[in-house]
Amino acid sequence: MLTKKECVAMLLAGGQGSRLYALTNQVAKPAVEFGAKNRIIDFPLSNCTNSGIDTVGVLTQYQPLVLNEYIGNGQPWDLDRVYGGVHILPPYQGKKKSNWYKGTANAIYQNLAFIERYEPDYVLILSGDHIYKMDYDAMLRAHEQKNADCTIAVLTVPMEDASRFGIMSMDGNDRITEFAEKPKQPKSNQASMGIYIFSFDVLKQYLTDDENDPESSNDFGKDIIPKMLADGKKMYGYHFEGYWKDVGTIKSLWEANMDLLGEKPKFDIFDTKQKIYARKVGDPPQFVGDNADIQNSIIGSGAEIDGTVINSVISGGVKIEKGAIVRDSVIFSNVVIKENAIVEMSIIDEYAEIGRRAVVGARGGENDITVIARNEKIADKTVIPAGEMYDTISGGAK
Amino acid sequence: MLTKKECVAMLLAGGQGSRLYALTNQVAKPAVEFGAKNRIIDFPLSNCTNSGIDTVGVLTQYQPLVLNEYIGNGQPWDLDRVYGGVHILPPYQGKKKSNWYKGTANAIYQNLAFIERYEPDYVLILSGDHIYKMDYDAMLRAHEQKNADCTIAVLTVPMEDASRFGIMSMDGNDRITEFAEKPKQPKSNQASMGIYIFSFDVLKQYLTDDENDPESSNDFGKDIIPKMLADGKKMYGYHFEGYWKDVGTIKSLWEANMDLLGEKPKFDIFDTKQKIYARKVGDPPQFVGDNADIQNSIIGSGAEIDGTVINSVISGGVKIEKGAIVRDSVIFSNVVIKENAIVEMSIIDEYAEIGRRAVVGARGGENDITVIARNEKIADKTVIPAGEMYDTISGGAK
Amino acid sequence: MKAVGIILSNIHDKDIPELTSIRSIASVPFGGRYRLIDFALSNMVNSGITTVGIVTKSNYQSLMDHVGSGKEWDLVRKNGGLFILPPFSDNQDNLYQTRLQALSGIMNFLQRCEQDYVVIADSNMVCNIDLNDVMDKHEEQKADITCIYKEMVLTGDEGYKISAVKTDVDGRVVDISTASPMKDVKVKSVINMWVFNRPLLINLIRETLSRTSDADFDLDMVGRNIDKCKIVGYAFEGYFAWITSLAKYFRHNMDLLKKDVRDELFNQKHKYIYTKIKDSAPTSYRSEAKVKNSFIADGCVIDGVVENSVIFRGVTIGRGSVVKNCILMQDSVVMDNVSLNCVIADKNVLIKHGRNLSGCESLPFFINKNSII
Amino acid sequence: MKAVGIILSNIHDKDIPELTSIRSIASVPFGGRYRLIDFALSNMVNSGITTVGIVTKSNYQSLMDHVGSGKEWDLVRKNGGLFILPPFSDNQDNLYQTRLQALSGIMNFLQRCEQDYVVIADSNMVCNIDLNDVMDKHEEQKADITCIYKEMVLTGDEGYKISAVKTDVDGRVVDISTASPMKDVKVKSVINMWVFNRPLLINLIRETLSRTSDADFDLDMVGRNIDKCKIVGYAFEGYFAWITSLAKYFRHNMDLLKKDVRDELFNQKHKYIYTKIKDSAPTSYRSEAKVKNSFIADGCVIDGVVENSVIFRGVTIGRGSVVKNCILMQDSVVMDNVSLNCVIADKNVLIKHGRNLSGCESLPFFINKNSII
Repeated sequence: MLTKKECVAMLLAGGQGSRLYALTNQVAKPAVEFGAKNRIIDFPLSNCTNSGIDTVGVLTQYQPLVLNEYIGNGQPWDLDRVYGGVHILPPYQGKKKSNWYKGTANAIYQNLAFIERYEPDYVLILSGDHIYKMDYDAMLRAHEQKNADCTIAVLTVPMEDASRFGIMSMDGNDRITEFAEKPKQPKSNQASMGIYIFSFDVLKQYLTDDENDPESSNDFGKDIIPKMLADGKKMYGYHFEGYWKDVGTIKSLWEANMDLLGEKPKFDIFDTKQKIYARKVGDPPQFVGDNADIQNSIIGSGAEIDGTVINSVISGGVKIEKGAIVRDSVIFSNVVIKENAIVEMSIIDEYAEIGRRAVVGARGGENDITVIARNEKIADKTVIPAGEMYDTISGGAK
Repeated sequence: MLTKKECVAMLLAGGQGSRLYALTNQVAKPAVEFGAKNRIIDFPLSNCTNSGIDTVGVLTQYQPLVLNEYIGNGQPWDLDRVYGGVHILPPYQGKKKSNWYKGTANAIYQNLAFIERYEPDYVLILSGDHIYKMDYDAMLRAHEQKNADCTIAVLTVPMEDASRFGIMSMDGNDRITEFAEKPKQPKSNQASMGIYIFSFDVLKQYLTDDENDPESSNDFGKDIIPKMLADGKKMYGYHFEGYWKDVGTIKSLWEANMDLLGEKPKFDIFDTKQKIYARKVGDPPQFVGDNADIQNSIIGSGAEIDGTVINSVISGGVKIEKGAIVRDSVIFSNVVIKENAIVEMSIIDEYAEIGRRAVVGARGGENDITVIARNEKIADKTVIPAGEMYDTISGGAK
Repeated sequence: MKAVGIILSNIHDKDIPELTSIRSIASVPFGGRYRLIDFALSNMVNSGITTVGIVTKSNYQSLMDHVGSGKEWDLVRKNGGLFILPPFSDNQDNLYQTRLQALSGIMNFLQRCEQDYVVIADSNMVCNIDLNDVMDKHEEQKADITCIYKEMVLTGDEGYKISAVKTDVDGRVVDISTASPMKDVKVKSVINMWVFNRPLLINLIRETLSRTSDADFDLDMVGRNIDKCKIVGYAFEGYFAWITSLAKYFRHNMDLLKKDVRDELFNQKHKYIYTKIKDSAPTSYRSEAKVKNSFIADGCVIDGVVENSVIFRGVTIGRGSVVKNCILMQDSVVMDNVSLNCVIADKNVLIKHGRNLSGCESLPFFINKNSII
Repeated sequence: MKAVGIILSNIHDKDIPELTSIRSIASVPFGGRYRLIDFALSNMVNSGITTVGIVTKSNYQSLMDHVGSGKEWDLVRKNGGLFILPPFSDNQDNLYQTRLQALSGIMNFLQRCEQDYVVIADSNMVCNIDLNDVMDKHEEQKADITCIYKEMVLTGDEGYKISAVKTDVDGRVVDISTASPMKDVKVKSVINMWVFNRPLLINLIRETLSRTSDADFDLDMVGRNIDKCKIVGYAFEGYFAWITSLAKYFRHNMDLLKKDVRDELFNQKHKYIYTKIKDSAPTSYRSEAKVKNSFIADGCVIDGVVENSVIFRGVTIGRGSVVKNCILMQDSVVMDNVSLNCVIADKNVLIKHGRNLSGCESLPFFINKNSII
């Protein structure tokens, strides 16, 4: 088992995720809840496990306490390996200098020693804010088969969204011929998913060169990929088909949760072949009371529901009291919604409490999602208007 | 098991340990090897385990890679608990500010959220650079019995050394009446071992006040302890009898290793009641060859000895070839000492190689210990004079 | 670290043949996601016991699958942890029949432990007990043996003999006797949870068995030593369910629909009941779901009516179906337009379109594991 | 994840009664700190096998103590991991006698696995084999079965029947036969390590046992299907020791004093042999120690002469004592002025002052566990 690892995954979990506003004032983005029983980071971690990759470095520097505690020894993802497994990689002080991570490429550069320990042939670079199920092993086999220097996962996006992505042009053999980060005039609708496989020797060389370049912003999309392309390295696209969503905004996070609902959900988390693991302990089954009315919703363990729940995603340990109505909303764990309260088109963060007859949000456009931050208490009969980011504790507003 | 923890231990492992020179150029002090099969941090960690404390925060910020890897999931110390266990606590960026640890007290302050998670009654503060076996539980019971705010472990030191320690005066009931950090004119020979138990509510208050005090150096010995004493808090000494050694210098590290040798060693690591655990995998037994002559030495697993070893401490995986002589020395793991080389009064760091007929160090005073840094290759027939710190790789010299 | 736990996994296998023909009583599913042994095991680890031996005899493959390495109970440990104690090889034809014989088979284990106390528990019961409190009282009173009892009014249909103790004003046990249960009699019933000083237990087992090989634990080992040892009683006041027949299995699952029972068993901080993690998806309520007063585990897909039922993980209930007063175990599938009342379906049962099955509370309709109906 | 490993822990218990009266052959101590099963188990995990079933029958408490949760082999896993497979309860009086019966007892386990291949190994052998290479060749050749064999010259004293294969130019097995060993005959000996396609194995076991209940694995199951299945041979070229008698146990422990044997078994990067961690202190050589050509585990205290010996963990050798050509197992104590030659001391033996014990290589002097001499 102290064997060399064919592939090491490096998960960039460092960003503050400021477009998630109140939800990331106290936790890092990958630690935000998703889909009634997961946190966002469960998706890349479970994908690794399901793809046979058992060595993962998680690069963190922003508000890592909840994330560190959640990842812990990696056991829920079967990543508590004697050799390999999941490692949290914070910034550190060296003999000569001490640096916070400057950019995505610099974060990997600072942890080259970690990677080298496992003598990998390949390094897989992942982000901590995407919801999808993917077999990285198939991508790895494609990389290997084409003897590529770098393989980038590619998704076809609507042309009108293309300018928000890194956009590629490829030849008939999927070799990348052009790459533009967030182009104003996109030449194609083939978007980078921010998932890269590099042959390790090539990556090491480029990261080292990049580090020595004072002009560089030390970013994969802006610096490393364009430089490699300019140098004529063998870079290929790997076409991904299936559900993929960047949940970097309130709207997209809400949408992705809604995508779990319905008879034929856009994203099927009930598929038992590619399980998404989560750290869970001690929750009993959910209890549904005499006054409950639940439709088209998913609910996590330990919840106690005695109110009306429609088109919503309810995490474990949530209490929804008699007469309360929750509609088109996402309720994170351990939230209490008291009698006759109404919650619509909202995301309620962990441990918040909505008082009796309070009204949070309103039916309306998906650009007007209401957010209640972690630990907030909404007093009885309070009205929180649609689109508000309610966050008195860490003091942020929209 | 998701139970509240009576006591959480916080281990200060952050220091660079600059007085260990070449030995800590690439690793943090607690990761330095000791006693043929341990690293320094094994001692406080094993003491915790043997004292029934299963929740330990390790505060690191300097060169933590080797230390992080070594601690890993905590399994060797039975600290891979589902709830609790050992956690590495690096500095991190918060929403408003991002800080490296400023001092020992600030390091704990920044991790109050970690401690609070376990709702402890008491917090045990430990250092990562002391060699000793101690039953913290007995100290905890004393703290509890006296209903103390703070209990400090106390050692009787020779009067002439007293000015190097925090020195206490105590009344007949062991209540501390005076405390002076490294006094020029020590009033007693009762020295603080840098091991504190605090009642958590008191500690929290003092750390918060200390953080708000711009004049403070945020240090336990210099700020927190004197402040508490001035406020008339109930502070008691807890007398420790037994072996204890601060291994913060080359000389003391060498001495502590020598203390393991002899028919009746000053420090008995053979005592199986208080085992000191270590992370070890895959090493076979040691092999002693036809030409070996080993006397008064201890040797770790996987070593291959075909030379002469006298009064020395030899770690696992070390190779000592035919005709080589090692005397009064400490050899860290995976060192190779080639045929007919001579090593005397030296500490050879991990993975170094001593060439054929090379001569390292000389018999002489214990102030002239020779040190060869990690990974160094000493060419055949080279002479490294007594007292030299040989470190070409990270470029340090004495 | 002061006590070692011993759980007897097979003692009551004969009580519910429907459920135990394919598994030990310890691994009988209960309450939507648990197995009976989860209660004894969680009670022990919640009180800081980190060495637990499970005495097995037969049919223990499903038990081993469930407890695995002990990870879910934090019992993967260098020192101590979880031990499955299989029967001895030289005794294959003559497996233990009595509680005492079972314990004598693990004498080596009991001797090698270094803990002061042994906590013994059966695995046919459901409760959330603070064993720390029991041990604290045991220590305070300097007892040799603590007998945990539950004051209960017998119903006369217990269906087995009950040992009852009498205690004096100091709580010391002065009598222990066994009798067939009589209706409406109030007794301090021994609930087969004990704390022993370890060396004493070892001696008592040896001594008792040396006289009679099929000696009774309660009467012969404890009862005959009432004068010689300090035996104190500990009254357990909380919810206690003894799973001793299919009807009781049904009734006590239904107890979980009461908030006070659920809160006591599952919602006490620091005293959770742990079980094997299955990584199921959340439960999905479809547009035709109408669920009332039910206890529902993860990973279910519900598109019908469910009332007063306990639904295990991964159950599917089709559109137009009506499930009332049922216990449906893991991965059972109820297709469309089915009507079920007072049914217990073991794991992985398939109930086809339009079936109408109905039992009653005292005799629930039982469907074997893997059946297709 | 493509293969599941099966280790048979009891098949050879009768071969070395001295060592196996109190343990299975799998848990016989070997080489200073190992147990025999460490080799089969480490070979499997080193080749990426993460689901291993150990088939047990009797006397497996010491084996379970040794492998524990499987942590030392990184086999504590959510998916897969280590499984102890005890005999079935309905079969207590009639435990398996043959390899095929043993495998038929774990049919459920074999069926529930999802891996493509099954790697089967005995536990009475010492080698460090790259099973990945075996599996790669199995795949490349699209084999149904791979038979790992070792070309060896028989000594005539093997003391048991040996199955030998013949292979054609393509490496395909064309014949398998069993015969009593004859001196100086060179054969391709079956070493009881096999790779099977899993569904095929399940069918073959069923089919073979349905005809003859005590059918032979090599001759009946494999031999009779040589034409129907593609069975290829894999020649293992490395060091291979079969521990089949006390004399061989002695001889193969002594093999470890050879550098090439040690290097092959223990010093191959990424192919370590794992064993239970005991947290011993380092070994201490006192002032009168004179040690030559010996293999010495941790935690020993040596103040005498030791030559050509294998010394297990925690052994003490007193001043003035001379230990030559010996195997001293864990925690044995040799007091002062003792002389030992060709002695095998089982665990925890105490040899008192001044004793002089001597065996010879073909008949080592054996001392039972816990003896005081």
